[in-house]
Amino acid sequence: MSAGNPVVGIENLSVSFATDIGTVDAVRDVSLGVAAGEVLAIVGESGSGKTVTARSILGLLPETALTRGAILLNSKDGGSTHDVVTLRGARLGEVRGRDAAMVFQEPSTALNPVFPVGWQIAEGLRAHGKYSKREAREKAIDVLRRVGIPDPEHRVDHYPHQFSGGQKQRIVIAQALVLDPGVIIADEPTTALDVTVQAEILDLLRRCRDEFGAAIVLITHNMGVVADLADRVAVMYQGRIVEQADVRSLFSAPQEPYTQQLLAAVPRLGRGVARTRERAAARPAGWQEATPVVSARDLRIVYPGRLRQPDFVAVDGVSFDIRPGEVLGLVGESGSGKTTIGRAIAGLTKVTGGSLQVLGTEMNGVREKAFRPVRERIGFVFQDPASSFNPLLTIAEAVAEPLVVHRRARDARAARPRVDELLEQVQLPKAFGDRYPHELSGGQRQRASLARSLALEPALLIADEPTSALDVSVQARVLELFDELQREHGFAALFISHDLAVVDLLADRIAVLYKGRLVEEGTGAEVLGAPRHPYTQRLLASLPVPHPDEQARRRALWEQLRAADGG
Amino acid sequence: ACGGGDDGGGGDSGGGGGTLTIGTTDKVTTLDPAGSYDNGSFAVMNQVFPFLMNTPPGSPDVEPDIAESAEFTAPTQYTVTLKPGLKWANGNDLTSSDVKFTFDRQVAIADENGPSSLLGNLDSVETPDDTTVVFNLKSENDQTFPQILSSPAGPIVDEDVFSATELTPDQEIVDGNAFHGQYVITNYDLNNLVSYEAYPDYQGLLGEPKTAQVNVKYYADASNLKLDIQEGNIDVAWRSLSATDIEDLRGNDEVNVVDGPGGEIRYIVFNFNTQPYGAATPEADPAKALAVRQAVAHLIDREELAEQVYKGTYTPLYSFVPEGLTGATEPLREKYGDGEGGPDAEKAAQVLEAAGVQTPVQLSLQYSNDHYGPSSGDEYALIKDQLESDGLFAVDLQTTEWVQYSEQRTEDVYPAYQLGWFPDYSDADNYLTPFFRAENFLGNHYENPQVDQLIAQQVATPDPAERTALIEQIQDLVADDLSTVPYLQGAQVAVTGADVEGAEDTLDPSFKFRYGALSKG
Amino acid sequence: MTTTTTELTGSGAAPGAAPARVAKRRNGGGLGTYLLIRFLLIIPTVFILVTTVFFLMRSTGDPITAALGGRLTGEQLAERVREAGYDRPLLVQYFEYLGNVFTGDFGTAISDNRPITEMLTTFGAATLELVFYALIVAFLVGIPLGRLAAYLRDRWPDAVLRVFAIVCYATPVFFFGMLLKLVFAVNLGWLPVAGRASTGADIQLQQLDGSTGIYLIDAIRLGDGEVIADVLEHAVLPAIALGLLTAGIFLRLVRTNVIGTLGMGYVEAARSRGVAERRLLKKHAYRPALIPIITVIGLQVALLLSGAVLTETTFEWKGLGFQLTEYIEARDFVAVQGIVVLLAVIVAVTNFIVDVIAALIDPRVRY
Amino acid sequence: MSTATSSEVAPAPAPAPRADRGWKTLPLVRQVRQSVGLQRGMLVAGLVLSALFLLVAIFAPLLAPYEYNQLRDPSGAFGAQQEPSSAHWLGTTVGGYDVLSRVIWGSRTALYVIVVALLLSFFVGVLLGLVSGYFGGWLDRVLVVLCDAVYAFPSLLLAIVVAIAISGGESSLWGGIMAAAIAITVVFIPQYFRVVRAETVRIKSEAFVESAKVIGASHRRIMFRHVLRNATRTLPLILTLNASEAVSTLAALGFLGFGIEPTAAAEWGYDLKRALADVSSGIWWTSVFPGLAIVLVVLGLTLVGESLNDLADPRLRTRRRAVVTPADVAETTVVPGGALGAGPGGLGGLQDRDDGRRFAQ
Ligand SMILES: Nc1ncnc2c1ncn2[C@@H]1O[C@H](COP(=O)(O)OP(=O)(O)OP(=O)(O)O)[C@@H](O)[C@H]1O
Ligand SMILES: Nc1ncnc2c1ncn2[C@@H]1O[C@H](COP(=O)(O)OP(=O)(O)OP(=O)(O)O)[C@@H](O)[C@H]1O
Ligand SMILES: [Mg+2]
Ligand SMILES: [Mg+2]
Repeated sequence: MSAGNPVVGIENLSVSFATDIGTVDAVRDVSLGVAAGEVLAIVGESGSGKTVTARSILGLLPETALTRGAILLNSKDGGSTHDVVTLRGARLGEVRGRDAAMVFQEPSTALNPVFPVGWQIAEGLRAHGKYSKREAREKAIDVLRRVGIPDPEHRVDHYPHQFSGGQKQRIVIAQALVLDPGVIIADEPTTALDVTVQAEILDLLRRCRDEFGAAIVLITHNMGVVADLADRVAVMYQGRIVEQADVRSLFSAPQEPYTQQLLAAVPRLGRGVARTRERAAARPAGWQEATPVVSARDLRIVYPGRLRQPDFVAVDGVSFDIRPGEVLGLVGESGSGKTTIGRAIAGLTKVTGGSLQVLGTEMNGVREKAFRPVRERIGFVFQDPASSFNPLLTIAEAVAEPLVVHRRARDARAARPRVDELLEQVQLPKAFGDRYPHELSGGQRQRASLARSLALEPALLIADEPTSALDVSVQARVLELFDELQREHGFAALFISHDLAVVDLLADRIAVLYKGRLVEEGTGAEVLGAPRHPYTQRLLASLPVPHPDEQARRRALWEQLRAADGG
Repeated sequence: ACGGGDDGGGGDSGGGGGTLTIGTTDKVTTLDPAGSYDNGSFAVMNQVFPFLMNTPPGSPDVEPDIAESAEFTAPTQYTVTLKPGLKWANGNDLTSSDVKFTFDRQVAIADENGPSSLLGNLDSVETPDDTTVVFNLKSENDQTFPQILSSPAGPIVDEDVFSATELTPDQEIVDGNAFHGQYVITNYDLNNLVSYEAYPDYQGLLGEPKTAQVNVKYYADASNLKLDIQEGNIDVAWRSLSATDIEDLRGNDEVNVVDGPGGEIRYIVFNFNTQPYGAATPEADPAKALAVRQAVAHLIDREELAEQVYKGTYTPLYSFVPEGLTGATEPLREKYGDGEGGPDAEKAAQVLEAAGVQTPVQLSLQYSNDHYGPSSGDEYALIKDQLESDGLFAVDLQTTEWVQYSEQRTEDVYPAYQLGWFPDYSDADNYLTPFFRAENFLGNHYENPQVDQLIAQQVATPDPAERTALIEQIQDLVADDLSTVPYLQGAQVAVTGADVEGAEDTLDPSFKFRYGALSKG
Repeated sequence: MTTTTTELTGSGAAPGAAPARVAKRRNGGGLGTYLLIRFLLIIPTVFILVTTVFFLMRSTGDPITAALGGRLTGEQLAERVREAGYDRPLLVQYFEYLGNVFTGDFGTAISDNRPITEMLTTFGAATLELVFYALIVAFLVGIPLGRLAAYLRDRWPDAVLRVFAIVCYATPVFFFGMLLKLVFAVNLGWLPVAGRASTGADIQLQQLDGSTGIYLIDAIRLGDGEVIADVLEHAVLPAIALGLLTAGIFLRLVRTNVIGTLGMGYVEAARSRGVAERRLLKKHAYRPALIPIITVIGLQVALLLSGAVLTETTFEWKGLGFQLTEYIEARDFVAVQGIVVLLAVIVAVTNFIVDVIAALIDPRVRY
Repeated sequence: MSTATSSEVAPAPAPAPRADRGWKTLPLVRQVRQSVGLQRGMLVAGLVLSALFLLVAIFAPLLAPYEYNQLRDPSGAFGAQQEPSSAHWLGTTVGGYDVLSRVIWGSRTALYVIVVALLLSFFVGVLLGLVSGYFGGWLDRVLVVLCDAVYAFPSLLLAIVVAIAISGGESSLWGGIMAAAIAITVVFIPQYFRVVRAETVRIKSEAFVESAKVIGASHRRIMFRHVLRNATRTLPLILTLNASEAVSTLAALGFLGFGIEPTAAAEWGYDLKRALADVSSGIWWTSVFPGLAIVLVVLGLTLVGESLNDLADPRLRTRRRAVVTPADVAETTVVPGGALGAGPGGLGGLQDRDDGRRFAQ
């Protein structure tokens, strides 16, 4: 624990919510302290109470919340102490922003779309003191410059939609910084951003501490981010803090079984190499020559522009093959065209150029009628398990759909034995078949989704970020299951993810997509071990790894790369 | 015109200095006599245009207005001599040429909203000199022709202002000051506000108006009119106040309710082909058909209709020619019901039984819900009730929009149906020819050669007494046949402020409301 | 009267509606393109309405029979129908009408021979004046109360205000108008019963050179204080009747949208920086809520005109709506058709203008 | 108590869409239970008024002392405009009918019109919206422009025009009801169309529809099995709001003279029109009661509709406050107007979240 006096002291905080289904205890008896200039990370799975804890520091809970305990906020100069829990109205307003400021997860919703950013920054100032219009503007320009917005004199009058996602997050941080708060509470500040942008925001947060002297409460479930930035870590589970330790000891010697489990579940780069080798060895001779299940040549997919807008080329001249039984991992940042390729293979998006052979059918110009029989042999797992099920059908009915559609069964009832079998395969209790999707957890739903996609014993499975909506621990189990099923059924697969570590874990080969072009392709060892394309290099370098020392090294490397880029 | 505010604010009750404000629910179609054939427009024309013939207050019969004399100079020649030196308000001379122009253009324009159909008997107009007009007629001795000259077809217009071939816009007429009547129009806002000023050079039958300035405000909603007269915002309320309002105002000391006879009648038409036992029905039997009509005539309680539905704003009608017109009798009063105007179910039952008609008689009765005012529904609900209450009839009451109604009634769709009539001029013939001649506008297949012949005869009978006798005889005959069953006659009701006089002078069977008769004390 | 509640459903969706449109616009290129396309959209809208109205109205028969059927014999009638060309095939008549409409000729009323386009100037001004007064009432009542309700959300004043809003549009204008007249004009005698001005003032206004038809403007030009007062007195009750109807909708609209934006991340973010609640409401939540509010208010024009028909009828406010009911009563379907189409054009154009305003207010579109 | 007990259990199961928890999950019951405080008060008030309306409409023959077109009883004619008395509790109308009976029977007419109008517009609108939204293309574009045009049109005027077109025939009871109902239908179809189409377009891009497509399900199967039922969830609230609108449109039509004749049925708008003239003569009972009936029914239905709307919209829904024991009061944090949106970790189940998306951004 660092020496400085605590800027935040949370004592025996409990928060419960009144809901339709009774009282929910979100936070139970939490005590925490944050020292000046310290970065405290709060980690834990979804729903463990991280956000609620963070929000209660600013008294930002809804009326349905009942808060007990004490939250003592010290002003930065140490001049005053307030118990936020008892503060009301204007007094609460005084503390907010001045003693503690918040950075939100979604920069696009945290900015008011109809006011210029400079005005929004000035609003915070105005709430805490007298500033003339000019002074406020100067301060806004100044802080914008310091968070790295180029040309701030000019940009200060722009509206949020005129900035990129990363820039918006910088502006949100600037809004917090301009008040010079004792502590900045950042609730998953990078989750909505690409890895490469994430690295820059993390860098900025570090500067917040170093240059502005603000303590930071960082909420995240990305262990890499924790390793990158945090001094101390608190692990939450079911509303309680189960472990608190400084970052090195936590990663090297986790005490609690839950923490150990959590760390173990985090996918790490390089783990897949051995597995890939083993699988490659197990392949029969002549496998290389087998007709590919999917074969793309100069694939080009264009989204037509509307109203005299130019067309948008989402995928541009991409060529690759997926052979029977092979898993191809597809990575790339948001908007690079991963999903588009997956959808094109499944016949959901029209191919506009080049050639795409799927199970022997040319997709360029294919007719739905001609493709329908092929669909029987393709499975698809969607990213969001919550929305990929019709909320009005039971799991069993949903899993039976492919069987009924392809006349393997007369109706959902008749398909039930096969459905039960499938559920068993994905390790779900049979009884879950009678539940509705919303009565399952995310992980369970994704299992059911796997079951559905396997119902017809497909030769090809397309998985579009099947785990990105899941907690690490849940993700680990779903990935494991995927691997198992793939071995068992031997289907070929296109595995899409933005997480290199996840792809590495499963894929035989990895393809890196950048702005619609395939920039690199090869085995995990080739792509991750010796990236050739600068984008892959940058991507790798910006990926924080869940190990503080290792991450410190990588950060140095990243800074080098960036300096080189800049120069 | 900034000198306003004579008695400021909202309560400008007509203002002093001989100004009278009249409110009405009438509507003006257009000022041009060739383009309108309705009460609202005619009411304006009566104040501002000259007529060759006109009705003096208190009488239904016509006398020369701006003419010195008017008479048949030959069986098909009607000659009118104008008074000399007549001038339009704009200074133009009013001569026989204007008269010829007027009638020629009526016929030439023949606007669908216009009254040109009234001039069917007019062959040509000649003007031997500036003050003499000769109308050449098609049929001989047409006794209705003088009446027609006082009808909506009769207002004389200024040939220098009006167009010969098409309707002249109101504003042009007003701007051209093409008036010659008791009044001229000084301000004209269609269906909102019209201001009149006495015309000093008017030398006609009606004389000098009693009030120099008159404003007429147009209302769409009778209840607003009622509220304004009640609040004293206007001096006279004229036409179409609801029965309820009038009854309420009768009890109000600050206003006078003045009644006069009205020319509007309501009647049930029987289609001789399709009514029960009609000629085109399977069980056709003229005797039974007549019995059904008679039973209806016996059963209708006109008193109740007039009182309950119309609160006395309509009065019971026992004839085909309404009360007040020369020649009107009440044959239906004696012939049907209890002989005193009331219904008689007993007699109705007897008639039916005597003719061997099975009761209850299935009668389809049709009315229009949108043409004869909002009370038609109540009116016919009550008639249905009256016919049914003694078990003699089972009435299938139906209503139809006017558009369809007016088509279907002549297509023999309705066995019995509602109609109303407002006269074109106040002559008994206007209640006979259109209805009971062989080819009539009812198209109900009623034919009685004797009646047909008598009607033709009376039109051409110059001697008034002789003619009246004929008219009485016709009414008696039709009352036996019951081609229609008339039951209500509209009353003219004006409501005036307590200090307004003269309304009773103009509520006469001419059905012309003359502002000049009113004065404010 | 009739669109009332569905607009409200619409208002629920409204906060979404505007951004969705914005997104479309941004794909669609610059503001100019958007406005052009938006403007061109008026044409099919009007075209569809003209067509619908034409065929609906004509499905009953020809207007001449409608207006004059009772007075003429079958032959005379047929003659006149033939003269007016109503016996030709419907499609021929339709194309002729279409052609006329697009050259700005909406026909001529049968019952009083007035060109419909002329009514736009004579009665349009009155309707405009009434709508203007009503909007003032609606804005003065609806918007502050809506904000208040949002601010006091879920407390009793909010409930009272919401019930008030619902009662405002649950009460038929004609019923409400009647009650107003009864109380203020008859029982208390404070205000005139109906009409746009009393006789004396009316005459003065009419004789004013180049009168605009908008009485307030004319009265001011006349410079007579009493006339101005008289005109305003006459406007009070109709403005309240129509205004409150609309105010109820505005209230609800503002409340919903402000509550919606109050829950948005950026308001929360501003709150987290210590911005006072009042300011959050007044600035941070209100401004963004304004865009959907304006868009939906644009749709209210249609409702407002429906309401105006009933209000004008109740108060004898001689505007387009009043005239419309008059012609309906006279079964003058040429005039009805003309006015309805005219109103449709007005609505289409107003909606366009409102959309342009909304687009101009929204910085996402402006830049 | 469902706060994650294990990481694989859903955080807060929302109530199931089907009645697998018995009567408590029936549509309106569920909402009543869901609502709290004033919101519940308003919903319940609306439900009571609406139920009253329904009951009166259904049992009109039992409740009404006379027929709607009865002018006399054995003791003679009622007489017109009689003041309220023991024989006629609410007096008689200008036409000589019993006001109370007409008000009661009027509810039945209103109900008929509501039912017919809603059925017609519901089926046509939903079907068109579904097909149009699902298939898109030029038909969709045409329909959208068409419906937008009709939607932007003053609905009363449209209803008038349609009423003119339809009522050309005889206005018997059903003729009149159909005329009014169809007039209202024409106005409503675009509303259902818009809502269902928007929903369909949204749902069409939902993963579960795509997954059905990937499976190879036919368009019909996707449309009816997957899209339709999900697209119609907001319709109950539109239905109630439209029901109230139908009542006011019917009244307005009646007021303008497109009503149903008094001998065919009792209709409030018509009665009100006829009673307007009475008011200025101090006869208040003929107008006040039908007027009140309209106001109360519209009020009741609107209250229900708006409450449903608010409950379906997470931004507008009031939630139960934390259970506060007296000792806790001092410690409660209340942020005026503060609300955590139902974010991913929030309490909203899938259902609420979807609605949230629809109503929010
Ligand atoms: N407004 C609310 N009403 C009711 N329950 C709530 C509310 N907000 C949060 N909760 C509940 O409190 C618990 C903790 O939620 P919290 O948002 O703090 O989790 P988290 O750790 O931030 O999760 P995530 O990683 O998904 O953001 C959850 O069970 C959640 O359902
Ligand atoms: N229907 C569409 N119409 C137009 N453009 C689209 C459409 N779908 C996607 N795009 C664009 O195509 C590009 C590629 O999209 P895609 O969804 O394939 O990206 P992705 O790599 O899957 O991204 P993410 O990681 O965010 O899922 C993006 O810029 C996106 O905006
Ligand atoms: Mg969280
Ligand atoms: Mg994607």
